[in-house]
Amino acid sequence: MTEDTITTEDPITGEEIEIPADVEVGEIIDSPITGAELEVVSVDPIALEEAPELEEDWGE
Amino acid sequence: MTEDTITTEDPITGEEIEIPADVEVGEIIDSPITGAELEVVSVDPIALEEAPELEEDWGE
Amino acid sequence: MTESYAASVVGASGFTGGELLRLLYGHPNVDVVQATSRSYENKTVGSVHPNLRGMDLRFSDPDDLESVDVLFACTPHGVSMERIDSFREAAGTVVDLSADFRLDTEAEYDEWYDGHDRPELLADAEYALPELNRENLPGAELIASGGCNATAAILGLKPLFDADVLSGGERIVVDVKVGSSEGGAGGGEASSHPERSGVVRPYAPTGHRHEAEIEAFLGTGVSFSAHAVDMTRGASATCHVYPDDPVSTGDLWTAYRGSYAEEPFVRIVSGGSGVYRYPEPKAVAGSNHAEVGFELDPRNGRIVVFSAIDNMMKGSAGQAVHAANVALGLEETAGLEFAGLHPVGAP
Amino acid sequence: MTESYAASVVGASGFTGGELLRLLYGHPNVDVVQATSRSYENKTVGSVHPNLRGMDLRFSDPDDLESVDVLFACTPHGVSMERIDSFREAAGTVVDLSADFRLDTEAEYDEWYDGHDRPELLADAEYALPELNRENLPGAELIASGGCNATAAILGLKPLFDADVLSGGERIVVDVKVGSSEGGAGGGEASSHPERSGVVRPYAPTGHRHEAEIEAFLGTGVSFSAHAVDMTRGASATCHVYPDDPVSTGDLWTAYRGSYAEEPFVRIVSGGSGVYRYPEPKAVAGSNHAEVGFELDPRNGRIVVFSAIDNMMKGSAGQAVHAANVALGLEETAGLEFAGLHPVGAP
Amino acid sequence: MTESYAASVVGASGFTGGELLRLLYGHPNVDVVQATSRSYENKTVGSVHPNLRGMDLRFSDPDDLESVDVLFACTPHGVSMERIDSFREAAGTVVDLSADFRLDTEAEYDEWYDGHDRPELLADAEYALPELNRENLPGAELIASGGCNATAAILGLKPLFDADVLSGGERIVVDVKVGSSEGGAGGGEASSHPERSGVVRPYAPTGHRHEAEIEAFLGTGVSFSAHAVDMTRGASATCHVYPDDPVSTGDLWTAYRGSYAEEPFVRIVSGGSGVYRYPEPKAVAGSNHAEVGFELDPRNGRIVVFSAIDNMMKGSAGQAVHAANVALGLEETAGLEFAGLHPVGAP
Amino acid sequence: MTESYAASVVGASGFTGGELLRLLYGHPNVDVVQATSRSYENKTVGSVHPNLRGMDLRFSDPDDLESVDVLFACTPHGVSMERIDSFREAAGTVVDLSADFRLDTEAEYDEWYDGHDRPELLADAEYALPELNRENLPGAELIASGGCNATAAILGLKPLFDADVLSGGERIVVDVKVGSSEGGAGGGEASSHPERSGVVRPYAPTGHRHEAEIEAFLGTGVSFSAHAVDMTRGASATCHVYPDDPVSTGDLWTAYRGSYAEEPFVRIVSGGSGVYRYPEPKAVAGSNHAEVGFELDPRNGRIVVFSAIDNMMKGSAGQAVHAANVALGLEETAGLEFAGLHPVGAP
Ligand SMILES: NC(=O)c1ccc[n+]([C@@H]2O[C@H](COP(=O)([O-])OP(=O)(O)OC[C@H]3O[C@@H](n4cnc5c(N)ncnc54)[C@H](OP(=O)(O)O)[C@@H]3O)[C@@H](O)[C@H]2O)c1
Ligand SMILES: NC(=O)c1ccc[n+]([C@@H]2O[C@H](COP(=O)([O-])OP(=O)(O)OC[C@H]3O[C@@H](n4cnc5c(N)ncnc54)[C@H](OP(=O)(O)O)[C@@H]3O)[C@@H](O)[C@H]2O)c1
Ligand SMILES: NC(=O)c1ccc[n+]([C@@H]2O[C@H](COP(=O)([O-])OP(=O)(O)OC[C@H]3O[C@@H](n4cnc5c(N)ncnc54)[C@H](OP(=O)(O)O)[C@@H]3O)[C@@H](O)[C@H]2O)c1
Ligand SMILES: NC(=O)c1ccc[n+]([C@@H]2O[C@H](COP(=O)([O-])OP(=O)(O)OC[C@H]3O[C@@H](n4cnc5c(N)ncnc54)[C@H](OP(=O)(O)O)[C@@H]3O)[C@@H](O)[C@H]2O)c1
Ligand SMILES: [Zn+2]
Ligand SMILES: [Zn+2]
Repeated sequence: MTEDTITTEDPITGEEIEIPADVEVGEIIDSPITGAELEVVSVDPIALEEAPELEEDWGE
Repeated sequence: MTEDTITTEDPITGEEIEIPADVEVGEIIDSPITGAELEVVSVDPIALEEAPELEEDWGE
Repeated sequence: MTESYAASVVGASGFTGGELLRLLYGHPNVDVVQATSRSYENKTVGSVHPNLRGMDLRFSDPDDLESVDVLFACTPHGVSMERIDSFREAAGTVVDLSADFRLDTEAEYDEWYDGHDRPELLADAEYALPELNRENLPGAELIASGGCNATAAILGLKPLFDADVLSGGERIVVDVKVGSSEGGAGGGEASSHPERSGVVRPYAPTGHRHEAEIEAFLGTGVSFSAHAVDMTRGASATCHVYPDDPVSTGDLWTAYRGSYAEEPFVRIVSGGSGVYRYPEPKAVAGSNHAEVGFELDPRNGRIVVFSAIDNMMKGSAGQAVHAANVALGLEETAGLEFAGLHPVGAP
Repeated sequence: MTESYAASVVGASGFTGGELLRLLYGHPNVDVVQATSRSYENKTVGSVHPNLRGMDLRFSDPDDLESVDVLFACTPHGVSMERIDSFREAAGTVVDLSADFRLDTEAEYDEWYDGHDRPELLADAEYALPELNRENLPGAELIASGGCNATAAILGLKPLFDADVLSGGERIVVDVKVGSSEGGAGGGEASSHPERSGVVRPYAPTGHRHEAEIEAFLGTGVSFSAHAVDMTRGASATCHVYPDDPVSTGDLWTAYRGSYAEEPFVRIVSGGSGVYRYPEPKAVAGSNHAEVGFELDPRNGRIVVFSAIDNMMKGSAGQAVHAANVALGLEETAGLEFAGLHPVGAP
Repeated sequence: MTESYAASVVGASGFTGGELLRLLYGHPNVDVVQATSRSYENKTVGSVHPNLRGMDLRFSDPDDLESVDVLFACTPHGVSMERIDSFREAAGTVVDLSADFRLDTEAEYDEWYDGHDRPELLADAEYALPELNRENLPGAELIASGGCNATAAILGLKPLFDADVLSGGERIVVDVKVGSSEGGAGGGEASSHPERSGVVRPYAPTGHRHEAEIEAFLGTGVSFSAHAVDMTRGASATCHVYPDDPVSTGDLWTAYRGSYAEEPFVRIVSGGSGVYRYPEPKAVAGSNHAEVGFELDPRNGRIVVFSAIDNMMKGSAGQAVHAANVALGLEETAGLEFAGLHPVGAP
Repeated sequence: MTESYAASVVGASGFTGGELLRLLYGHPNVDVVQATSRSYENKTVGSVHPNLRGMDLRFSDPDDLESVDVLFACTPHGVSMERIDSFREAAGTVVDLSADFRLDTEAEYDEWYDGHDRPELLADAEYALPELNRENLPGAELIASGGCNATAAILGLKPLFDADVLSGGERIVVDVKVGSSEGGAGGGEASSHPERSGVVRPYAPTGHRHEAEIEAFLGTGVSFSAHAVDMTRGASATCHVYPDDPVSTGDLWTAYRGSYAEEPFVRIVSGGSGVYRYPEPKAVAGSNHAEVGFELDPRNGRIVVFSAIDNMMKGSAGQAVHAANVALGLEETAGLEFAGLHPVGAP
């Protein structure tokens, strides 16, 4: 794949992950390890935080 | 219903139950309370015992 | 004061027999006094039909029939013709759910089935479907409840004959989709859950015996094919017909309203809005209603007719109770008021 | 002469609202005079609920409530607390199906929900489940119908507390399997047929709000996890409990018979023969019955408790009608006589 | 040494797009370099398609197409005609799964769809179905993958035209049963699990656009009606045809063997023994095979033709890969070897 | 040059046998030379397994075994111990899918089964699950493939023991949901489509034999209960565990990554976004993958562990091929590359 990626730390597992280089602050991506939604909190240097989980709402 | 029934004791709950009057020794009927299979062990007086449970065999 | 009729169900451990028990148990004018099964003799009916655990009744031997007012025979084809004398001795009104007394002549049984033991009785029997034969049911002593697929097809097509949109010479394709309860409680490998679930499986693609029944009551041959699909209850017939003369949607509404506006158990469902625009078996599951509807296809000169029933109800046990109600002079809808469910999955 | 009560259903285009319409339509002592929906105003109720095509009623605006005897609120959590004054103005008896009035204290709503607008009313409300609270229902003016999963769990476990097999300190695992109608008529991508069919899908695996309700009524915390499975109707709870002192199967029968022998809508199903040996949701589909049962596991010192209901019935609309019957002094089972179906597929 | 082609999938978050990703991911001669989605940009493909969690690829913007050898467009009807120039700029071979380039003339698009933006390209496009058009695919630059229902019907009927059993003037009824994935990943209320499960639901009962496609390739009009049934994958067509001259079962075997004996992806299933005697969608689920079969109905002068495919495979993504294999000169079956499953429920 | 091994499948007309045929047929290093069945001798394998209609092989008599490199026994419990000498004579590597050689000691067979005919061989057998026993498989001559439910439970719980979150004394509830193919191709009334579809049916609620297997390999007893649900393929285990010391979500990720990061067939699925947030059987249907995941429940001091497999694959035939690959020194994933399907209904 030709698209540029950068390497950063997964906030949950602490492992190295690759994410697209063109992400912007505030964007939500998913971790390739945990699948969790991560918010891009800064880009230079790149930093990610767990995004608040979207509730499934399956009634009661 | 016109069919004859007799009253006897349910071997599991100890409650009174009605069963057909024409049952024979060795016959298996089900308890109207627990649904369990009961074997007719004597008829005069009538007496019932829990029948050994038939295994469901759903493989593994 | 309410009249009350004593009833027996022969073959009560089977699917239609269990449905009859349920209906009669809730019927305001009927008391079930006997339910037969050879395999489950002396067991409670609830041990086989879990919805009837509250019913205080045990299966008994079909060879010892009690004397009742009405007897419903829910046995496989061939059994009723064999046992018919004992049935009629036991009850003044016999409703047979099998195919044994549906056709009019011995010749038809020779052609479509393996002959008939008691052909002389065929003339006595009345076809149960009230929408077709209501006037002959009061007082009838031997009633032959219709086949489920035939019932679906007949109800869908009848208005087109009533209104002379069709006259009998046209080619009619009847493409039917049915649930697994049509096969009864027996069921071999093809009916096992792993093999049967998720299917669209052609069965009896040609030469289906219900062609005989449809022909007998509509007066026209049909090209019938059935497919098993993934539901337990339900039969849905799509009929593709090509009238000689063009008709309009208005004509079709007039035809269907003409045949069914007064019928308590037939709903015309054709177009409209929302999710349920045409007849669907799941919209009538558990109920005695039939839904029928149509769509015009001017490009192809075709009318597509849809018809949906619950095979356990309008297609067998419900139809039988409906006919018995008419035969005995009861309220037609007695014991058949259940409206069906929404939502419901794959009933 | 039969008394007759006028009733409204608010949120009648939803799943529980539709079920209420069906039940009340067939109820001998109730006339439905209003069914509200904002989205379907002026459409027939049959356009949404195909089983109610025969019902001559159109949806109307929930802001214009008619004066009735009893009002059923079938709206999402939060709506009832907002609209409660107009509900109570319209009707002397209000039965709310949402979670808004189930818990006793504002603190619980703060912990488990996002707070409560009208905490002062919590003390007025009675929990609907007659098996738990029958004595407080006659004359009740505000009734909170239970949650479906909570109802299943409570009915399964209650006899163990009644009979002191459990005392409240034990660890209890409640593993629940539910159908898709639990989510209501809305439904996003996760509820679409391709994604939702065939699942065994954990949802709300921890922290489910029904833990609060179970704790409130059984006086014990539980470890609750729910799984979506491939049915539309039904909730089944398997509870794994470890009593401090050993019990026998006989003790368990005594406990369950003690709690439920006289209950019209609870069946004990535990062992026995045939295909249906333990509680199953499909055995009660469409009916107001709960099935409860148990099995002893001596090797592990465990009791496994099974409980099955139709979430649309015992788990919501049926429970609501049952409670209203008790509140209004009617026959408890009025309108709730339907026995369920056999066979039935995946209702 | 193996050649390797770079590929893009546009519309990769949808159902056919996901299937293409799966097929290309396992394809020995293809590398997927881009998968587009506007809604899921920058998310992993596994976040939408759980079976592809192992694939290291994120969705990207369809407005930034990379240069590749082959591009698959899996977008709704109308999008490809809009984006076609950017597709062809990005790739020497474009395979479009939508209806945009299937028909030959602008007139047909005016009649059946809402016109066409780029009618001049219609002449360039080749229909993908190799069984119909293999000889024109090598080197093709714009390939239009067939509609799923049309594919099923065409494959079933083609041998009858090849062998002159039919000549084009006959009336043909095509009664189709389809799974819920045909509707794509969007899906509104009618596709929600509670409403969609268990259905036999007529949709597009007349005037279905696939009639145009069938007519274009078989040279005959057909009377087409589709029914939604309870499966996710699968399309099954039952065709009822009445040849002018009588044929024998032997003639039919000769016809079908003549058309398909050498085809790697068509199996003739007609009669035989066991549970699976006619074509069934579940027997081909997940595979690129089509099953076709027939039964003779001498009484009615009818041939019943059955045809079953997986709409995600032979009906779309599999057909597209098959055509691309032929276009690029690869092994026809490359990437399409999966045999399907047994047992399998309602795939 | 690729090595090629000759293989036999004994019990090839059954469900796991058919799955093995499919896998070996597509395996790059294996040639199937024999498939036995007593009931279908001399019939083509495609007559039973419709997905294998393309395979040129007929069933033969299990009493005439050919000499091969590897033999897979897919027979019911008890048969392998009887036939084991002929199996080992026929093949240097025997993989048995039954329970006959899973446990270590005669005492365990006496306790959980009805004893063992050839207890002296138990010490020779290696448990197949590579995630548990990879190091002992190379060169193994008798391999016992794991039970499907046991495999699901073991894979879910193992990381907690590896990482000392659990030490063996804790109470563990294992609540399992399984599809109908677990019962094999036989199937009586309880497995018929009308009775089996739509169920949440407790079976073997206590005393399930897989408790023995789990205990043997995890070193801890578990409280196991299984429920039949409406799918054909799939087993899903939800384990409720209460560690003595508190753990964090991060600890759990470390534990699971530690055990499985390098495993080709285990995916950790825990939270995340979209529709598929936890392990689901339908996400792995047809594939050899296991999904495992977890959720922390601080309120109850509980970890909920989810594990999902296809019982026909990771739970039997896939595991068997995986183990054979390791035993024979082949690529571990050879023949097991299929990724699974999306969307897929109720496979
Ligand atoms: N299923 C449908 O949708 C449907 C629709 C329309 C009409 N029908 C017709 O209704 C009839 C019953 O169908 P079903 O589906 O209910 O079948 P089923 O489930 O197989 O039940 C058949 C019943 O007949 C009893 N039986 C069988 N042989 C008998 C004999 N020789 N003497 C006395 N009892 C016998 C069986 O019980 P024991 O063996 O224990 O005595 C069982 O209770 C059939 O004629 C069928 O064609 C069925
Ligand atoms: N489904 C179950 O199994 C179940 C079980 C127990 C309890 N419950 C509870 O019962 C209630 C209803 O559940 P459901 O499944 O029937 O939900 P549903 O299918 O989503 O129906 C909700 C109904 O409320 C109406 N509504 C929504 N917002 C409203 C508002 N602000 N004002 C007035 N009407 C509004 C909707 O119609 P319009 O938008 O057209 O007005 C619709 O008719 C919920 O509180 C649920 O938690 C459900
Ligand atoms: N489903 C079948 O069985 C089947 C069979 C044969 C042919 N087809 C045809 O195949 C095509 C795709 O069907 P499907 O079932 O896969 O549909 P789908 O699941 O709805 O997927 C459509 C895809 O197109 C993307 N998309 C939508 N509008 C777009 C636009 N304006 N520009 C770029 N991308 C756009 C969507 O993603 P974003 O919105 O995130 O970009 C999505 O990925 C349709 O033309 C359909 O008729 C489908
Ligand atoms: N199904 C699962 O999910 C699963 C999972 C893990 C392990 N297993 C185990 O795998 C084994 C096979 O299970 P299955 O589900 O495939 O069963 P199945 O579908 O019932 O197949 C059993 C096969 O064994 C043959 N067979 C039976 N008795 C035999 C005998 N005495 N000698 C030779 N062949 C005999 C049968 O064919 P003929 O009668 O025609 O010879 C049939 O081919 C069982 O031990 C089961 O516990 C199954
Ligand atoms: Zn389904
Ligand atoms: Zn099903």
